[in-house]
Amino acid sequence: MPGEARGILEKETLPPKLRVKAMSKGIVSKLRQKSPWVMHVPCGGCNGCDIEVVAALTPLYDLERFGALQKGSPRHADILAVTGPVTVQVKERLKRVYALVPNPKIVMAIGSCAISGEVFADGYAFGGPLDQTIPVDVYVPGCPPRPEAIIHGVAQALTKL
Amino acid sequence: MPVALPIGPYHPALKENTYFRLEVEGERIVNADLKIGYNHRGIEWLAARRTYHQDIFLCERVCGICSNAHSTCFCQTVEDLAHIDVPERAKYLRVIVAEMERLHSHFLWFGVAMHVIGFDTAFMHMWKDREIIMRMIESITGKRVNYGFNTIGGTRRDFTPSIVKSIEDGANTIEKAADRIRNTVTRDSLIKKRALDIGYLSIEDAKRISVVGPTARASAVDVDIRRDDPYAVYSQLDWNVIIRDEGDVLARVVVRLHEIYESIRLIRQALKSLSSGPISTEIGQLEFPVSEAYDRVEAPRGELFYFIKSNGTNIPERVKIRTPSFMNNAALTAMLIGNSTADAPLIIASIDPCYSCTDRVAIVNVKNGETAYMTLEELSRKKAH
Amino acid sequence: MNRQTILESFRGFISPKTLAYPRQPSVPPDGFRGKPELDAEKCVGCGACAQTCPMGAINVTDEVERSIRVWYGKCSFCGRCQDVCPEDAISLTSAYELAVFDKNKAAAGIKIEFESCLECGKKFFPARQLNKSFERMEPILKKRNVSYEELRSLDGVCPSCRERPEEFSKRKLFLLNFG
Amino acid sequence: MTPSTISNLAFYVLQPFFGFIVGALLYWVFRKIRARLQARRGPPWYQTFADVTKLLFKESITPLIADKTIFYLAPLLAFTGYLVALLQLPIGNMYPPFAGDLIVILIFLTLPGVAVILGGSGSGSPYGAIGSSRETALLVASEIPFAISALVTGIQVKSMNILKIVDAQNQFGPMAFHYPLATVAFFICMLLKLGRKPFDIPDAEVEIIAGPYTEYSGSLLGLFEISNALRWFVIPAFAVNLFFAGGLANLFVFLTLCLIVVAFISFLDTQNSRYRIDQAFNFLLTWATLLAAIDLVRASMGWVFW
Repeated sequence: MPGEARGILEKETLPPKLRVKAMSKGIVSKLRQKSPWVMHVPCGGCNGCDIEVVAALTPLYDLERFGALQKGSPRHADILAVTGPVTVQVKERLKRVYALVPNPKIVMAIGSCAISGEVFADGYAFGGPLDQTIPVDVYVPGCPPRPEAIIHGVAQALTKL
Repeated sequence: MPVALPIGPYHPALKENTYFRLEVEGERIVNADLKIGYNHRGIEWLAARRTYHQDIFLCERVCGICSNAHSTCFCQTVEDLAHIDVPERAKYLRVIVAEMERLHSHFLWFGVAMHVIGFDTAFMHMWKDREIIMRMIESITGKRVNYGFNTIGGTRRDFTPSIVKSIEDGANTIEKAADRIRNTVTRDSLIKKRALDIGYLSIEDAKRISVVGPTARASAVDVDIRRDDPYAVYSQLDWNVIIRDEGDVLARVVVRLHEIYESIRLIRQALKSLSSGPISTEIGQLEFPVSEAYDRVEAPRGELFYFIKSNGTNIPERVKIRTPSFMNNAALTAMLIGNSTADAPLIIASIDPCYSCTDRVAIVNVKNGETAYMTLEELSRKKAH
Repeated sequence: MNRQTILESFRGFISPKTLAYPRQPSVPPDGFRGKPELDAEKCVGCGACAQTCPMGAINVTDEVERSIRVWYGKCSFCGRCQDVCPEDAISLTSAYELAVFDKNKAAAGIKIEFESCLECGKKFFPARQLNKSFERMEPILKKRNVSYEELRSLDGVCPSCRERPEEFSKRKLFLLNFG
Repeated sequence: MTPSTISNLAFYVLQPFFGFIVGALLYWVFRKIRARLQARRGPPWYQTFADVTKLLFKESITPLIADKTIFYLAPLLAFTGYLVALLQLPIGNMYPPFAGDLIVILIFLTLPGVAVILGGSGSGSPYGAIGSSRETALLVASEIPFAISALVTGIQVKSMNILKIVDAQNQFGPMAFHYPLATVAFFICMLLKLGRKPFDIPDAEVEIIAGPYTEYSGSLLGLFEISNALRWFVIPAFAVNLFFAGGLANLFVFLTLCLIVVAFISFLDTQNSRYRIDQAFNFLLTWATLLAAIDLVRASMGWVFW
């Protein structure tokens, strides 16, 4: 969105009203990037990614530096951090959680399980990769990714807001 | 009129998804029910379709927190099955890494418990100290979580002298961090107020439900696989089993606290008597007789059980896993009734539940694609038959 | 409230423990298992890594060349591929920042050239693996007094050509001599 | 229009903005100090503004089962409560045109609590309902010590006008020295009014997600965030006016005192774990009320010792 807004701004032919609109859009998306509220959605993983996501909030990594807060309610979330292979049981519930999140929203697939199912991919209980259930914006491979890699992933995700 | 209050499947107190149905009258819980299965991934089914060496990494991913216990237990079972001797040094290395894992798991648990009663500062401080252990584990095994340290016949990595030195130094730092936890937990009046006489589990109930690990030891059940069925080199080391008889949440806190000190003691002793030698037995072609084997390991949460049946090929016929949380979860219903809803998350957290471990007990009808999940009651009835 | 936490808090107030991660790189310790990378110079294309990978993250596909692809989206960074690789061509580096927008881009791949069949000219087998196996066999060949060229002329033939009667008899003769 | 009308109008227009900006910064100070006490670095200074802007421009979802009127009214009510209280408070040397009455301010500070109860129960979520019931219990328990400790000052100067209370303190010294017990009781209630530990029971994340706010999203939540920023100015300002002589009629001293109050609150917040609802209820109705009541008796009997 910022790039798009900048693109509009460069066109001098735009009427002033639209120009102001585009500028405010740019500012809003800038501020959006400064306040990502994350909701962590465990989807049946082995717990490894879950504890690394929590570790990213703790003093050594401190996601709050970037304005990120962990939120319990999907209504407050901007970023859904999904971990684990989406099991058959969780699939429908994940879709419901995704629908609860107001727009604009970002989905991060954290860990190889969420991306491809990893070791569980052949199993009967595997509900398909995450991007077949809900649209995914950023993939963070790792089993589990280090907290630094998760921070890197969040930084990547923010450019999409 | 009791009102049903759901906790889960997504709930901030639960780092994983499960579903508690609490029937409450006002704030008091009159009935509790537990639905598990959201984490069911069919690991036992998958394990019977992979080679033994691939299964090590599958079993590690049963649970990310006690992954090393899982891989140790699996490897020991396979070693029993194929009659492989493990070198002495590998046994010591396994003990050291297992105890490091117990340390990080207990630190993690303390942090989560503090978070649950709302003491976020203590949570942050404990997780800050936990990172020391995580860094050590990372330098030893190459990964922070799911270490991939064990292999059939030994371990995959050796300790260099510099690592041994760093563990020795790290043990002192961790001991200081454990002192801090002790001072925080035992001297804070609010923590005592929240944890004392909450989630009581009597010794009779504990034995009837057969809970394991720190949960059992906090209810005066004297059980520890490291002593009762010694594996690796635990029988050669000097340490104590911590028992408390109060049976409430505070007792579980105290048991875990003292286990931290015992783990540090074990690590120091193991480092001292670390003999030189190979770290794994060279196995060319694995030969598996058609037989069965089982093994038990004391994971941070309690007794972990593996059973493997081989059919002579390099793929196991059946792998059965019984995780500690599976037993401990059953005790939750007994613990929750009579307490306040505000205490429910703390009580749930007090057994250190691990649903990724637990959820392999689904009954699945593969033919018509229907998945039916049994409640614990049905399951226990079925087992009784 | 307790004294320990208050003390600890003030210690933290004066010196926060947070890493300056995005500004300064955070270097993992030695022996860290990060992104696996293939060395196109060393790889012979045997596919042992793909065989042993517990996750199935390594794919081997044969077309005009053999392509070996590691997909980080399925990798568990266990390092089994590194353990079994006979040529040390795959190694786990210390890179861990792998976040991508397109999951298929989180991959590394190399192509291994095929050797042409001596008879029909069809490309059939990774050239380097063939040469490597001849190299490994050299001491045995010397012991048995078999010339390198002889073996080469036999094994440089694609499977479909080998089924031709004259090739078959040639091989049979060779094996008899070889013992 | 007379010059005083214009300046009054300007005051009413500018004061909310001033209050929001200072409140947002004070809220940031709280978050920063909390982070630092937890050995972290904490958010940058513009964090509250970013949060509010983001929420205002985000999609707002109304749950189908929610009672629409109540659901939309609640954030407005909370905002109004703080806004009206703000417009009646003297800020250092900026005296409001309509001098506030202590009881009116107390009533308007109750309004946000009522709004949260309404919003929570109107949202149709079980977590919201439980959060509301907890908020109700706390509101009932906290109003007594909060009102008593505030009224102590009014009884001392024999006027309920907040300007008179401030002026009297400028002559006789801050109330905190005369009535330390009431000050302590007021601080305890302030923790509750600011939703901090150990009284953050209505929106205890690990127990009931976000409590009454669970179903709110987008601009409605943004409105709650704005009132939250306002409350981080109004309540410390109220405390400074009542117990710390209103900053000696000096804007700079006033704001510094607000900052100190916020820093102290942040410290208390980080050093406590959460009470259970019954424990909080008992604590407020026994200890806090007792402390406030002792000073109330002293004030009404005229027993001022120094």
